[in-house]
Amino acid sequence: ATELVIATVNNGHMIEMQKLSKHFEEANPDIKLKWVTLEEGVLRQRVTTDVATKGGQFDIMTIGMYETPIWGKKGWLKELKFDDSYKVDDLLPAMRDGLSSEGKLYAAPFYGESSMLMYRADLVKDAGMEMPSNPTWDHVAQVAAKIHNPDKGVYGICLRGKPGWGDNMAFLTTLVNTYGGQWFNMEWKPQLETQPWKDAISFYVDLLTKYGPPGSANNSFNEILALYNEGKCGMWIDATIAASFISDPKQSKVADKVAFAQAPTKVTPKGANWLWAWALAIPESSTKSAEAQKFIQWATSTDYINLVGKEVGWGNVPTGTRQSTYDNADFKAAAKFADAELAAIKSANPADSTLEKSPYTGVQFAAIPEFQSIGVSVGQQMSSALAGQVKVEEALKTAQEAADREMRKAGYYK
Amino acid sequence: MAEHTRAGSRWLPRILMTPAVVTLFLWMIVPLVMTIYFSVIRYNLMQPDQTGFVGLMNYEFFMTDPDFWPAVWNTLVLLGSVVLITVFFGLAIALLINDPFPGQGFVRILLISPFFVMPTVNALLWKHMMMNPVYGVLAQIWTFFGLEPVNWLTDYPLFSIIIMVSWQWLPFACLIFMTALQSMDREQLEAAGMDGATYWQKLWYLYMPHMARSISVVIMIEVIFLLSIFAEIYTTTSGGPGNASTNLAFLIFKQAQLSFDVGVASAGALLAVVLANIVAVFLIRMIGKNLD
Amino acid sequence: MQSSPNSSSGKLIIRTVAAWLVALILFFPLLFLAVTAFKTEGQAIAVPSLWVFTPTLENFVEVQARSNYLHFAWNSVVTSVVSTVLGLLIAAPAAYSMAFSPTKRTKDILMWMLSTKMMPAVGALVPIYVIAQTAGLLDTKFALIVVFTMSNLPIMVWMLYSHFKDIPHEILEASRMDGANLWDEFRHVLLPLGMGGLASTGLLCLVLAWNEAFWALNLGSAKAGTLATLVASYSSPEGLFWAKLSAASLMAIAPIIVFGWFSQKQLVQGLTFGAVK
Amino acid sequence: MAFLELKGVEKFYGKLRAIKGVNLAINKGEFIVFVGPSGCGKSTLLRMIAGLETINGGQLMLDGKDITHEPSSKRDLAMVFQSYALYPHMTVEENMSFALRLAKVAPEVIKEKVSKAAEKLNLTSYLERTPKALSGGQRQRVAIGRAIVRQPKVFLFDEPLSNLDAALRGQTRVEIAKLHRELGATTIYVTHDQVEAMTLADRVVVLRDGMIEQVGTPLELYDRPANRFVAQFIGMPQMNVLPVGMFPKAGNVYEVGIRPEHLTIVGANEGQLRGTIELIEALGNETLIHVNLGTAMIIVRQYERTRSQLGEQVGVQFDPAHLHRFDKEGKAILDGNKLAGAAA
Amino acid sequence: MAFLELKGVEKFYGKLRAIKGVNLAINKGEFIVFVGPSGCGKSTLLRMIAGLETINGGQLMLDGKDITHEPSSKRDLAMVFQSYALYPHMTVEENMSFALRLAKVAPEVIKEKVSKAAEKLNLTSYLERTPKALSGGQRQRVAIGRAIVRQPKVFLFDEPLSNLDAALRGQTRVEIAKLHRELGATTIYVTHDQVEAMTLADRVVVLRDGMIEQVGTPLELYDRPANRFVAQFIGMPQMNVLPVGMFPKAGNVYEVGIRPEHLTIVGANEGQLRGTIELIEALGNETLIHVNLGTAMIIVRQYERTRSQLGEQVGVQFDPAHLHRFDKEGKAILDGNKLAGAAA
Ligand SMILES: Nc1ncnc2c1ncn2[C@@H]1O[C@H](COP(=O)(O)OP(=O)(O)OP(=O)(O)O)[C@@H](O)[C@H]1O
Ligand SMILES: Nc1ncnc2c1ncn2[C@@H]1O[C@H](COP(=O)(O)OP(=O)(O)OP(=O)(O)O)[C@@H](O)[C@H]1O
Ligand SMILES: [Mg+2]
Ligand SMILES: [Mg+2]
Repeated sequence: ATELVIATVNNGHMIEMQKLSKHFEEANPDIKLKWVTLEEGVLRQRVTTDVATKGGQFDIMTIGMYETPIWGKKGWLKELKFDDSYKVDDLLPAMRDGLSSEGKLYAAPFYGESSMLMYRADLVKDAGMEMPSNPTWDHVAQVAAKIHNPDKGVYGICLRGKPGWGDNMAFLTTLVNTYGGQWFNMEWKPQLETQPWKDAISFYVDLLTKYGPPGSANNSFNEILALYNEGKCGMWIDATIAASFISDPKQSKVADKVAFAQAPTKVTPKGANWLWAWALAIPESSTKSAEAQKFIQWATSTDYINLVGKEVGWGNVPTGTRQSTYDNADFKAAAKFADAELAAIKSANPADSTLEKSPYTGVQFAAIPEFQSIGVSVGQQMSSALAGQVKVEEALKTAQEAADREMRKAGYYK
Repeated sequence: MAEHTRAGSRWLPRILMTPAVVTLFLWMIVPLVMTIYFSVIRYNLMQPDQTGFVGLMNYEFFMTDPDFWPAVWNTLVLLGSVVLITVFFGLAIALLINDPFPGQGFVRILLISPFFVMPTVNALLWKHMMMNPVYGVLAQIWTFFGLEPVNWLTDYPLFSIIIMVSWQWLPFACLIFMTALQSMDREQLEAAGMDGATYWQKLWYLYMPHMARSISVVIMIEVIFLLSIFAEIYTTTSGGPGNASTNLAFLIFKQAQLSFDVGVASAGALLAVVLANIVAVFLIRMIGKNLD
Repeated sequence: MQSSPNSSSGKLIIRTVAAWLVALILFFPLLFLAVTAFKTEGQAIAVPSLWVFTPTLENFVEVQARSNYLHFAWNSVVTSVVSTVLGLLIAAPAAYSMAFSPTKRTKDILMWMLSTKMMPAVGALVPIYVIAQTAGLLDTKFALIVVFTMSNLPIMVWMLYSHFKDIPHEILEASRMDGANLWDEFRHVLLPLGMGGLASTGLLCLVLAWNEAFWALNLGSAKAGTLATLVASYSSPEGLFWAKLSAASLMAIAPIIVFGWFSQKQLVQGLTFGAVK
Repeated sequence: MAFLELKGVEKFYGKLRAIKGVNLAINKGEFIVFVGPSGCGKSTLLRMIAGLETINGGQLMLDGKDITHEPSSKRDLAMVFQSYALYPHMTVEENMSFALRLAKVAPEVIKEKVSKAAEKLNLTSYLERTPKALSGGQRQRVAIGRAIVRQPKVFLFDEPLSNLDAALRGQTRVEIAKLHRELGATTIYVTHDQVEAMTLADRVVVLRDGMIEQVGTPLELYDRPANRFVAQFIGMPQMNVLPVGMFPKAGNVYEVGIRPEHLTIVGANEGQLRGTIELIEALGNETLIHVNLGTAMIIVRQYERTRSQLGEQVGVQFDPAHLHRFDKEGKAILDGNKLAGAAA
Repeated sequence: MAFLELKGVEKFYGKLRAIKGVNLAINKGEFIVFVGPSGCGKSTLLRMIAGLETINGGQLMLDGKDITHEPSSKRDLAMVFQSYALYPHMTVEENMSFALRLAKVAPEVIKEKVSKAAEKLNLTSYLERTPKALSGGQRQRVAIGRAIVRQPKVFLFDEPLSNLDAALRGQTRVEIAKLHRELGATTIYVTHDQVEAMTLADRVVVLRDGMIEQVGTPLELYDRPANRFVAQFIGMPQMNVLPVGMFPKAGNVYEVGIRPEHLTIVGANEGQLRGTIELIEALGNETLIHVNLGTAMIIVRQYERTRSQLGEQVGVQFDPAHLHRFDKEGKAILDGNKLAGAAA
C-alpha cells in the first residue's frame, strides 16, 4: 500500500479529521495514512525546512494562507486540479484567492477563519450600553471603560500581546489597517513610523493598560481563551474559531452570555478583520501526488463536512471554506456565530486590505518570506511598549529600524 | 598529578579513548565545516535562487542587530544566575538529604523529578499554571496574602525564565552532588570534628574541596546547555517584551527558523561558539584545577 | 554506617521536615500537572485551583484516540535506551582511561569534547538535516540514536570521569594484581563501585534523550517520532488544551519517572569506606 | 579525682557487643597505653572517648563533667587515626595547621608550631605535598603532626608509629614522651609494639574482647600478670605456658608459664626439660630457639649466638622462681616467693 | 640465572627521582626483605615490580623475559598493599576469593583455600563482614589473606603485619614463612620490623633514598654492615656511633660504632667510658640505659633489671673486638680481627 505522510497542525478540526480519516482508508485500502501532528509554529518551521531542502518527508502539508502564495510562486508546491465533483466554485472566493498564485490553486482550504468581536452581552447590558453589529473602536473603548471591574475579576477588554507575527502582530495589523496604515509602501519601505501606526499602537497600549487584564504582554489566543471562559473578559477580538469554544458550555462558564459582532473599525473598514485558512498542499518533492491529491479532495470536500456534521455534530464542522456550509440549515441551527463569521470572511480581501495601496497580499501579514522575522521583531517592540518599558514612539522607531534592516538585507532596496 | 599509568599498557588508555574521540570528532567537524561554509555565503531557505559568496556580511548583519549585545548580555545573565542558583541550592539540598532520614529515597525521587519534564512542558507549566497573573498558582498565593499578584513574565521576563530554567536544572545539580557526596570520607569529617571544626567549617574546608570536581562538572555542563536555551523563551515570552529576554540562541533561532536565513544563522551559531569558548576558557581558568 | 553521636533526634526531625518541605515545593508544579491531567478543561483553569473534584480519564482517552501513544512511547524507549547504552559503551572506556591514566592532555581533551556541544542546535540544523537527508536517514530511529548519542557523549564522559575519580585508584590496582583483565576490572570493581555514577549518568542521558525535542521534531516525525513530538502536538493548539497537554505530558514523562523511581536505589554510590587507609 | 572516667561504657555494632562495660579512671596528665589483640576494641574505645562513636551504655566523664553526648568538636581532644584520615586536598602543611587555623591562632605562631613539628617528624621537605604523593610512613607522620601541633586536654593516639622504620619509630617515640612531659596532657595511646607500651606508659590497659583484663604499670604486667592471657600477651616472644603435668604438682595450679629469657639451653642430659631444636631464629642481638618437648613447644631466648643445630637434642634449664602459675580459669596464682621480675 | 632481575631501574615522580637506578638479582624461591627508612622507595620499588608504576628507566626481567611493560594482570604476582586496598563492596570472603574466582578455580577449592587462610589469620568469624565493619588489624589480615590464597610466581608484601598485635604478628610471620617453604614462591617483603627482617629473610636489601645500600643475609648485615647507615639501621636500639676521638686513633678511622648489647654498665671508675645515666627504659626482658658521656649519648642494653638510678655516675665497659670502624664517608673498615658477631 502507498503510505502518505501528512503534516498537520494540532487544531481541533485537524484532529477531528485525523480521527475520521479511517473512512478514507476504508474507501481506499491501498492508501495508508501517517500523521505528524504539530503545534503551529513548529509545524511551520518543520515543513519549511523540508520543502526548501526538498527533504521529501511529507506528501501532504498543512500550510496557511501566508506560505501558500509564496511557495506556489517558487514552484515548491504542486498545482491542485480537481474534478468536477469537487465543486471548486463552492469555495469562498476570499479563500481561493488567498491560496492561489497567478491564478493557480496550490492548496485546498480545510478550514478558514476571520476575526470578530466577542463580547459578554450580560455585562454590556448591565452597563447600560449597546453593541452594534459593526462597532467602531471608539465605541468599543467606551464599553470597555464601562464594564471594566477588576475588583470583581472582570477586565474590560482582552487582546493579544504576546510577541509574534501570528500572535500580537496578527491582531495589531488589523488594527493598523483600519487606522489606515500598512506594513510597506509600494517601494517596500516599512511604514512603521507613520501616523496610523502611532495612533493605532498608542490607542492599543492605552486601552489595554487601562482596561486589560494584567500580563497582557504575554497573552495570546489560548491565554485569553482561558480568561474568557473563566468570565474574566468583557470583550475580545480574535479568531472566529474562538466562538465555538466560548459558546461551548462544557468549556466555558459564560457560554450562554456571549454575543458576536464584526471586528471594530476606525478610519476604514479595509483590513479590519483578518483572513486565514489552513489548507492542504502537496510539496513538489512528493512522489505520491496522485494519492495525495485524492486525500486532499476527500478532506476538503462537502462530503467531508457532511460527514463531520453527521458523526461529530454540526457545531463542529470545519467552517469558513465553502458557501454550501453556510447554506446548510443544520449548521446554521447549531452555530449561532455562523452569520457573523461568514460576514467577516466575506469582507476580508487579502489582495486589497489597506487604505493606501500595498505591494503585498495578506490582511494581517505580508506574504513575503522576510515577514516572519520582521513580525517577531516588531511584535517584541509592541509588547515592550505594552508592558510600559518603552514609549510607543521609541518602540515604533526601533521596530522600523529592525524591519528596514531585514528588507535591506533581503535586497528589496539598497 | 603523578602518572598512574598502568605500566606496560601505554597504548591501552589511548585505545579506550579512540571511539569517543573519533566519533565526536566526526560529529563535530562535518557540521562545523558546513556551518563555516554557510556562514560566508548567501543562503536563505526561502530564496534558494539567491546564492553566492558574501564574505563576512552575515556576521556583520548578525552583530549589528540592535538586539545582539543585549542578547549577549542576557545570555550571560541567564547563564550566571541559573548556574549560581542551581549550584548553591543543589549543594544545599544535597547536603540536607545526604544523611538518612525517614523517606529519604522518596524525597530523592521528588527532587529529581522536575528534570524529567520536557523543556516546552516546563515552560508552559510555569507560564500558565504558575506565573499567570490572573489564574496562576503564584498569583493565588499572592492574593491569599493580600498582595498584588506579580506580573512575572511582563515585569520580570528574564528573571521568570531564570526561575523556570533553574527549576529544571536544579535536580541535575542535586543528582550529581548527591552521588558525589556519598564518596565523602567519613573519617575526614571525624578528624575535622576532632580539630574543632564546626559544621560550617567542615562545609567550607572539607565538603567544598571534595565537591569541587562535581561542582566544576555541573558548571561546565550547565554552561554548555544554558548557552543554547531557547525553547523556554520561545514558548513563554518570545524574547520579549522588547529584547528583555532575548538571548543569543533565540536570536539565532529567529534567523534560522523564522527567517530561514541559514547564512546569518550559521554566522550567529559560530559567534555563539566563540562566546561559549570565551566563557569556557574563563571557567577553566577558575575551576580547571578541580578536575583532577 | 553508624550515626555520629551529635545528631540528636531533634536535629533529625528538623532535617526531615526541611527535606520534605523542599522536596514538596520543588515537586509541586509537577504534582499540579499530574492533578490537572485528571481534570476537565474547564476545571483545569478554574480560579482558585481545584483540589477536590471528580477525576476524569477523558484526557487520556483523548490522547490515545488522537495519536497512537504506544507507537511514540516505543520510539522513545528505543532511541533513548539505545543511545544511552551506546553512549555509555563509548563514554565509559574513555572516562576510565582519563580518570585512571591521565596524561598532560587529558584536560584538553575533556574541554574539547564539551566544546562539540557549543554549537547551538538551531545553528547546526541545516547541516545535519542535509546530511541526514543525503544519507536517507530522515525520519529514522537510527538518525535519532546517532544524534542523541553524539550530543550526550561529552556529558557522559564528563560525568563518568568525575565519578570515577572518586574511586580509590588502589582498589583497581589490587584487582589487577589479582589477575583481573580490563573486563574483570570493570565488571567486578568499577561497576559496583561506580554504580552511582553510572546510574546517574545513564539516567541523566536517558532523560536528555527522552526529552530531546528539537532533533526529534526535525529529524523524525512520522515513523520515528518520540514522545517529545507527541507533546509538541499538544502544546498551544487553538482551544483549551491545558488538561490534555497535562495528560499527554504525564503520559510522556511517566515511563521515565517510573524508571527513575526504580533506579533511584542505584544512584547510591558504592561506598568506598574502609577500602584504603 | 579521676580526670577522665569511663563508667560501664558499652558499644554495640548492631547485635555485636564490641565494648562490654568498661570501667576506667584516668588521672590528669597520665600516659595510658591500650594494648590487646587485633579486633579487641581498642580503636572503638578510643573513638568513643573522642566522641566519634555513640556510647550505647554507661557514662563518660571528663574533668567531672558528663560528656557522654558531647560532640567531638567540643571535647578538645586531638587524635591520630589508625587510618590517618588526612585531608586529601590539603598540603602537609595545611593538614597540620588546620586545627590551629580553625582556632584562629596567629599565622606566625602556626607557622612556627608546624615547622617545629615537621622537623621533629622529618617532614620538613614534604610540607608542600598533598597526602597522595607521600609514602605510607610519611602519611602516618602527617597524622601525628596534625595532633601534636595542638595543646588539647587529651591526646589520643591509635597505633601512631606502626608504619615507621625502627629508627624513626624510636625517635618519634622519644618525641611523644617529651611532648607528654612538656604539656602534661593526658594521653591515651594504642599500640601493638611492646617497646612503646613498656617505655611510654604510666599504666598499661590490657583489653580483650571488649573487656579490660588488667590495668597496671608496665613492669607490674610483665612481672605479675593477672592471668594467663596478660602473661602471654605482654612480652615478645610470648611466655611459654605448659600444662602443669610436666612440673611438680602444687595446689590448684593448672598450668605454669615461663618467659623465654628465663630458660637456658643446656646439655642433652642436664636441665629440667628436654627436647629437640626445631627452629633457630637469630635476631642479631639475641637468638630464639624453638625446642620441641614432644608434647609442647617452648621458646628459649638467649643473648648470644647459638652453636646448637636444628634437630639437636638439648636440655632446658630454668630457675623455678621464675615460674608463673595459673589455675584452671587461667587466673594467676600469686604467692609470696613468686616475684619473678624482682628477682631477675 | 636470576629469576627476577632489576637492571638499573629508575622512577621519577615528576622531577623527583624516587628510585635511582636499582640493580638487584633475585633467585627463584628466594625470600627477600626490603628495609629502609620511611620514604626511601620501598613501596615504589615493589609497585614497579608489580607493574603498578611505569618504569621510567632500566629493565625488569622475570624468568628471562623482559616484563618492563607487561601489564600487572599478566605478571602473575600477588601483593599485599601497604594501604590494604580492599574491595569495599565485597565481604571478607569475597575479597579473599576474588583472584581465585577470576582464575576460574573450582568453587569447592576456593572455599577450602579461603577457609584455610581465614583460619590461619583468625578471620573465620568475620568472613561475612565487609571491610568497613572491621578493625584496622582485621583489614590488614584480609589484605594478607587475599594474597596467600593464591599460588603466584612472586609474592609481594608491603608491611603486611604493621597493624597486628605482637602475638598475632608472630603467628602470622610463622605462617608466611611456612607458606614460603611450602610453595617455594619467590617473595619480596617490605617491613620495618627488625624481627621480621631477621627471621624471614634469605637476604635483606637495605634501601636508602632510592638506592641500595647493602644486600646480604640478615646476620651479615648485623655483623658486618657495609657502612654506618646500615650499621645504625639494623638493630634496635640502634648502634652507638661515636667520634673516634674518644678511642685510640687507628688509620683512616673517623667514627667507631658499638651495639648497645656489647656495652656493660660498671662502677663509676671502671670501664673505658664514663658518664651519667639519663634515662632508663625497662622493657621487661631487657633494660635500656641511656648514658650521657658529656659529648655524646650512648645506649647500653642489659638483660637484667638495673639497680642504677637516674643521674648516677657510671662507667661503661666494652670489648674492643666488638667495635665497628667507619671512615669519613661512613664506609665500614673491615679488618681481619674485627668480626664482632662471630665472636659473640
Ligand atoms: N605519587 C607520588 N608523587 C610524588 N612523590 C611520591 C609519590 N609517591 C611517593 N612519592 C615519594 O617517593 C618516595 C618513596 O615513596 P615510597 O612510598 O616508595 O616510600 P616507602 O619506602 O614505601 O616509605 P614507607 O616506609 O613510609 O612506606 C617518598 O619520598 C614519597 O614521598
Ligand atoms: N562498623 C562496625 N560494624 C561492626 N563491627 C565493627 C565495626 N567496627 C568495628 N567492628 C568490630 O568491633 C571490634 C572492635 O574493633 P576495633 O576497631 O575497636 O578493634 P581494635 O582493637 O582497634 O583492633 P586493631 O588492633 O585491629 O585495630 C572488631 O571485632 C571489629 O570487627
Ligand atoms: Mg584499631
Ligand atoms: Mg611504603
